[in-house]
Amino acid sequence: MTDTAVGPVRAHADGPARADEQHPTTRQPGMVQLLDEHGVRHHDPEHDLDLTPEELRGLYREMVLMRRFDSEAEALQRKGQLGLWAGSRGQEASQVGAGRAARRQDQLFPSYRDHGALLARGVDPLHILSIFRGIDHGGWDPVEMNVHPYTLVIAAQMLPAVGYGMGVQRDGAVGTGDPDRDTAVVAFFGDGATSQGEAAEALNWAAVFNAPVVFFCQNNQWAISEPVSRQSPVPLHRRAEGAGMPGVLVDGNDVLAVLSVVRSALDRARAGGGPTFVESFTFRMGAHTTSDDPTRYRLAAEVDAWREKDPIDRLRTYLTAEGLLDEEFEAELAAESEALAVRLREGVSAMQDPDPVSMFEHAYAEPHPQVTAERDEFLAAWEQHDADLHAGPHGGDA
Amino acid sequence: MTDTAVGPVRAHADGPARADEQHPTTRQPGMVQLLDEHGVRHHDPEHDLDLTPEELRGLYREMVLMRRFDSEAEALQRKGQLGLWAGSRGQEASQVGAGRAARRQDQLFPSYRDHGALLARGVDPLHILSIFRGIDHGGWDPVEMNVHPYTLVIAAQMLPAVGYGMGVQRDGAVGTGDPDRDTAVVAFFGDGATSQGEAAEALNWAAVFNAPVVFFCQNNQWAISEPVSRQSPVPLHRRAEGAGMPGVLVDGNDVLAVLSVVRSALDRARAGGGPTFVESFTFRMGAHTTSDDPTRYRLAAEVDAWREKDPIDRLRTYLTAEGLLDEEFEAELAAESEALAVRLREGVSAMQDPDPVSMFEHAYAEPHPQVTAERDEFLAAWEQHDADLHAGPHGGDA
Amino acid sequence: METMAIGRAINAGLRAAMDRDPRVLLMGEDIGALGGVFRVTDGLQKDFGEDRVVDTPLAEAGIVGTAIGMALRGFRPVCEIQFNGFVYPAFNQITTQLAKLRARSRGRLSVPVVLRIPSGGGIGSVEHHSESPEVLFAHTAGLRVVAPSSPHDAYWMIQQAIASADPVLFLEPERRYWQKGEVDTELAPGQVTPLHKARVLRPGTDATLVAYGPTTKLALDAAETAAQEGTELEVVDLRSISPLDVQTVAESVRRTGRLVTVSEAPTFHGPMAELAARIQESCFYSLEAPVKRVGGWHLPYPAARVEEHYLPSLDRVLDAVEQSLAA
Amino acid sequence: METMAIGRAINAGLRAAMDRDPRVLLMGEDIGALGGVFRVTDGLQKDFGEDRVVDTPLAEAGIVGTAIGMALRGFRPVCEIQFNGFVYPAFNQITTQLAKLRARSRGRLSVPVVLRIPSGGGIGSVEHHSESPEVLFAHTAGLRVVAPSSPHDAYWMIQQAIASADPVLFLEPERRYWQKGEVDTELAPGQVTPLHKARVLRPGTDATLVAYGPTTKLALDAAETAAQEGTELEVVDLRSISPLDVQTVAESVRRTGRLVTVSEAPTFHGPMAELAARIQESCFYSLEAPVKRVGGWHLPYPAARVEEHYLPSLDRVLDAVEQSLAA
Ligand SMILES: Cc1ncc(C[n+]2csc(CCOP(=O)(O)OP(=O)(O)O)c2C)c(N)n1
Ligand SMILES: Cc1ncc(C[n+]2csc(CCOP(=O)(O)OP(=O)(O)O)c2C)c(N)n1
Ligand SMILES: [Mg+2]
Ligand SMILES: [Mg+2]
Repeated sequence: MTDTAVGPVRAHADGPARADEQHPTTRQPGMVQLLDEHGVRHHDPEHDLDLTPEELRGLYREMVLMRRFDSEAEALQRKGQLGLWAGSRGQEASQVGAGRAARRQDQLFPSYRDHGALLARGVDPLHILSIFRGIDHGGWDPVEMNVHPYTLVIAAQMLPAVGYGMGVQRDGAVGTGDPDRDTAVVAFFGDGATSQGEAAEALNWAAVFNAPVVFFCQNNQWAISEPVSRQSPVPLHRRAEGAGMPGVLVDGNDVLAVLSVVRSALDRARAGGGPTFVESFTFRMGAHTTSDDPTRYRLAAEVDAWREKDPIDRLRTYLTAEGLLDEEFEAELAAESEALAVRLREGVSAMQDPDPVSMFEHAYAEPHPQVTAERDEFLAAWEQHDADLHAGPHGGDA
Repeated sequence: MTDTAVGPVRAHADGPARADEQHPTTRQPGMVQLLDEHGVRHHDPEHDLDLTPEELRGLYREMVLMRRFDSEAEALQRKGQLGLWAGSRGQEASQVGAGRAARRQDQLFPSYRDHGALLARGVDPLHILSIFRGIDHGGWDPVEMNVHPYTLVIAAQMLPAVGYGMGVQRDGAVGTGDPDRDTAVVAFFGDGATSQGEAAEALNWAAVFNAPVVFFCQNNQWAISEPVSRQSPVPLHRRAEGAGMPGVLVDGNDVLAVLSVVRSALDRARAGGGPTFVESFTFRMGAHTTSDDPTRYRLAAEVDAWREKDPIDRLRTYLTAEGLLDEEFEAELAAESEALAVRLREGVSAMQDPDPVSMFEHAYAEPHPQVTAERDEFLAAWEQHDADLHAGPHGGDA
Repeated sequence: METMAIGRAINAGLRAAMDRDPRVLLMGEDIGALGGVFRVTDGLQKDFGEDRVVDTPLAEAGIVGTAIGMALRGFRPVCEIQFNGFVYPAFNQITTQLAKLRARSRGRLSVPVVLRIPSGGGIGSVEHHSESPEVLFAHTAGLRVVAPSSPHDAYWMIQQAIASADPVLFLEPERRYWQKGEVDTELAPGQVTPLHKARVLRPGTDATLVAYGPTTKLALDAAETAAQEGTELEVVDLRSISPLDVQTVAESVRRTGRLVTVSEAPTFHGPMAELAARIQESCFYSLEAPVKRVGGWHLPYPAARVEEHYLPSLDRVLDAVEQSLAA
Repeated sequence: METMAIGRAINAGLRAAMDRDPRVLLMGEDIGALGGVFRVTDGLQKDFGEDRVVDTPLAEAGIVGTAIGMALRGFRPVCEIQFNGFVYPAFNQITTQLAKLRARSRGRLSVPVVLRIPSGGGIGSVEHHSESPEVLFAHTAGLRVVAPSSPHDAYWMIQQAIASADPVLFLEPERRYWQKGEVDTELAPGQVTPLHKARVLRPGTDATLVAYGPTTKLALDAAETAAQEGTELEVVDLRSISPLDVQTVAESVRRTGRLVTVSEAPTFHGPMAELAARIQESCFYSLEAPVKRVGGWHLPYPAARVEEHYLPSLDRVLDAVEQSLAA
């Protein structure tokens, strides 16, 4: 794969050479990159993609809104409106790129931090926040949206993702050539997840059955406090070799590269070409969650270095240099961000706690006498203590 | 790695070229082989090894005895003296080679078919047969013999093997240069086992912690009724790449090659060089166990083709051609085999069923009141029904 | 009416379900050409093809995990776990995904997966082949756990399990696979006993014996023996561990005043503990003796040559009955 | 006497054990620099080094499996499972290897591994962080299962668990990590309550309340409230789920005639079923009311905003006591 700044793409004022010396980690041999951290566009015949100005601005807009969503959620957590927040700052290019690459019929199996991919699919952001408020485990309809519920058990969504793909095969929805029928699956997971035995089984099953699955690994360098070196002595995309499928390393802070790589992998899967492993090399800029304290285990310098590679900044630089962003667009986007923030704040504070008795509704599809009995017991006590509230002796919890 | 029939090693009368046409599967590119199926010795500077006539005869003897052990056990099962037998015919070179490669202090974690490795270590064969008679789960002392109990849960011995290696590291018994102190671990497993998530975890942990472990995978082409193609689309030794350790493919019917490859891998591990994955390419000549019926799922032709590659035959051919086997040796070995068979038959029929109450002894090291109470209940009933046997109304099981 | 062994009846039930619904498929190790180690899927791959009878890689988490995914895509996978002791690699998928997906999605997702597990001992096997782990699943909300004890039930219950919108653990009594009995394959849906209903197999007045799966025959044998000594035991086949049909058992106990339970599963923290706890509550004033439980000991299942001393025996059951009657 | 929170007391107990025995080591995710998500291992890697406080890859089977191997080599590993809901990937190693190696080797192998698991809910967490899976382990022969409820017990019981030659599941009450209390760190070995002995925390005459781990405080609160209404409840802290100290509970029940149990673990097929089954047997003639159980519902643990309705509450405990007294 070649990788040079040529053709219609202007060399950036700073010049890539000098920049590479400053930030040696960005460019890796074999890493697909179309837009470097200085906003310089690079050509790669194998992975290049042609986007209209509209599409480029669309990606930019989505990343900006995703970041605003994230910071607003973090603020809501700080104000006690959410119980917890798993931030996605720094991973905008990865998530928006992968989310945009998927077609509407492609089934997404996200982890718990893949907000950008869900927003790209059109999931209502409030349906994500309800999880972190403790209302439910995801407000969206997984069938309608083709988005599986967030999975918190590390790697546990991967085998179901493969099975879904095996189902797609049995439905004859692979390799027909009909772009609206052929269907693929994206399994989202992190660097830490690659250590789980189930992750290895998922890769193997997909390879054995040639299932239409793209394994999208966001290597954000950390699994809570553990650096990726604790998960693997070799680059993660090399796991693909052992499993017998192509492995691609992509600059996860470059939305163009991610979009291109994931799109190709999905096309291949839909055409019946089988699974691909994509390692999206990125960084978790914030804490693991709002419960985490990263000062205990990582240096500010590392975060600072990655700030230089910010996915949004580089796209803005590029679009600006190309004359594709104007003040009007920026102003509109700022207003849209504000509106989103207001909607999130209002939406969250308007959220109703679920009716307690609803917890009894969905454990089983068909009646389970013990659950029914417990529900009746619960309801009786509930009514009783509603009455007691006015006259009764005890109330409240321990 | 070069691979030519040259130097002090005579070309076999049949000539390797013609033979290779007949049996194209034996020689694989990248497969270490020192003795081909026609008994022709090949040179391989990287893997060659110098054995004395005594040592060569010793390997031959051990393989012959191992095969006799196996066929005797099978016969004992047929006669109802054993409940089950997991045969090892065809895998003599793999197991004797790996077993001989290990030093006495190296810890073996066998699966359930690795009889040859145990015999090479000096485990009493009757201590293996007691498992299949239903007496115990292995009669040998795992601490004294440095041989873990047979593990029947596929791949479940692999993580403990790695942990043992991590313990060895913490004991400072790696890389000291003292050949009697430095210690490695051999984890034995099959082709089917590579599909288990735990197998992948074991490889990864060993790589991450640089543990002194040799992963010895006997690819005998079948996991019960499933061919290895159902476990993996790529050759098994390539799993090593994904895990970040060297992977070696060796002719598992060539005891010299196995001995050489495993010995080097163990030396490397003991020296602190970390883990190695060895795929020993062999064949399960018999049924999976005596409960199995391979005619349901594989063709006789496949078995016949592999019979041509028999590990014992080829060594006999070579030794004979080299003038290293004489009639006296063969006669002694035949007598030794007979004596072994007699010892096995007598030993098995002399085996005492365990005292039933002994099952209560070892669930816990320290008293567990519920177990104690159950033991007392059992003993009381036992004594009661002993008495009833003479006078009582009911007895026997359902 | 046809006479079949239990293993054969499950095979016939699977075939009927596959004939009826093209989205039913089977997954497992060695279930294709071999027909499974107990031959329960014998002939099905030949007739339904490799896409519907899938020989899988050797990975139980993989089997259950991908079955979940197939169910999400609208299939109804029936997984064979080769032996009871090999279900544990799949535990994470069963517990955190299979059992919970409906609740996690507030009813929007259905995962109608059936896990068939040959269960219990008594066939002289090596380790890990003779265990009775049912309570681990019965305690896990979202799962159903059933255990047929006769060919007729085996034939129908496997079809009911497949038809259920909930995931079902289907425990097959290993040592009874070859036990023969009459199967009425012609019943209309309404005539089949509901999946989770216990069944009184033998009426009696002196004490109630409750069993399921492999111990049901033992309970019947015990009742027969006791009858010869003039004691009339009522035998209830529980058939389901989750949910529990406490009502049927309680009605019996209210009549007999005494309850003895029999399971191969270890007694300690085992499935009959729940039944005992519920019966002592619902029949507090009818019980004339404490509930007695006969089950496996709190030990790893022992070597084959000792298993007869581990498993509930006729002696142990009759002893417990005697103690109950004497109380 | 020192005042400590439960989390801190476990930290101190681990430190004491590591000081005493160089073969004690800790393994788990994020237990090093971070000190664990609950900070229970805070500072230990700094003081004992990376070889004895091992940040592991993200794989629970790996943690338990390699811990078994280290134990076979003579170490005493203490593993942290980050949260209760994440123990399941390790289930195969726990059930088929850890629990059985002693029996399989007829006593020749010892695997003195401790698994620390933050357990139970009540801290407003997202899914999988609030479960009480103890019965799954208690039913598994070869394992011991204990649950401290106070800083003093936490400090000593973790050391006893580490000293035990058997594998021990050590359940830490998540919502009580910050609960403070007095710890007497100066006791001589013989003065420490044996690991598996239940303890009467409050004497009473009208009924016995049994709890463990996180519900012990709830039981004490209930007894306090009941006392204001003139009802004297005896509170027993079980401390151990396997083995069960049935004797201590039975002695209490023989005095009070009534038993109410309280656990966060779901009632159905849960740990208190065994206690109820044993007490109805051993106290058949002393019980004046059926044993009542208060526990989690048979549902996947619900979303945080509903968990207070899932967990046993003071109201539910007092209701059960009232019912028991009225029977
Ligand atoms: C099976 C399991 N074990 C442990 C955890 C606790 N845990 C939550 S997130 C996390 C780190 C995950 O790291 P990674 O896969 O890199 O994803 P990231 O958080 O970086 O997006 C851990 C250990 C879990 N959720 N599931
Ligand atoms: C976890 C687990 N699942 C299933 C089985 C049943 N089983 C026993 S042996 C076997 C095949 C093993 O194949 P392989 O690893 O190639 O070893 P081989 O028997 O060929 O030596 C299977 C599926 C088992 N023992 N353990
Ligand atoms: Mg990460
Ligand atoms: Mg094999």
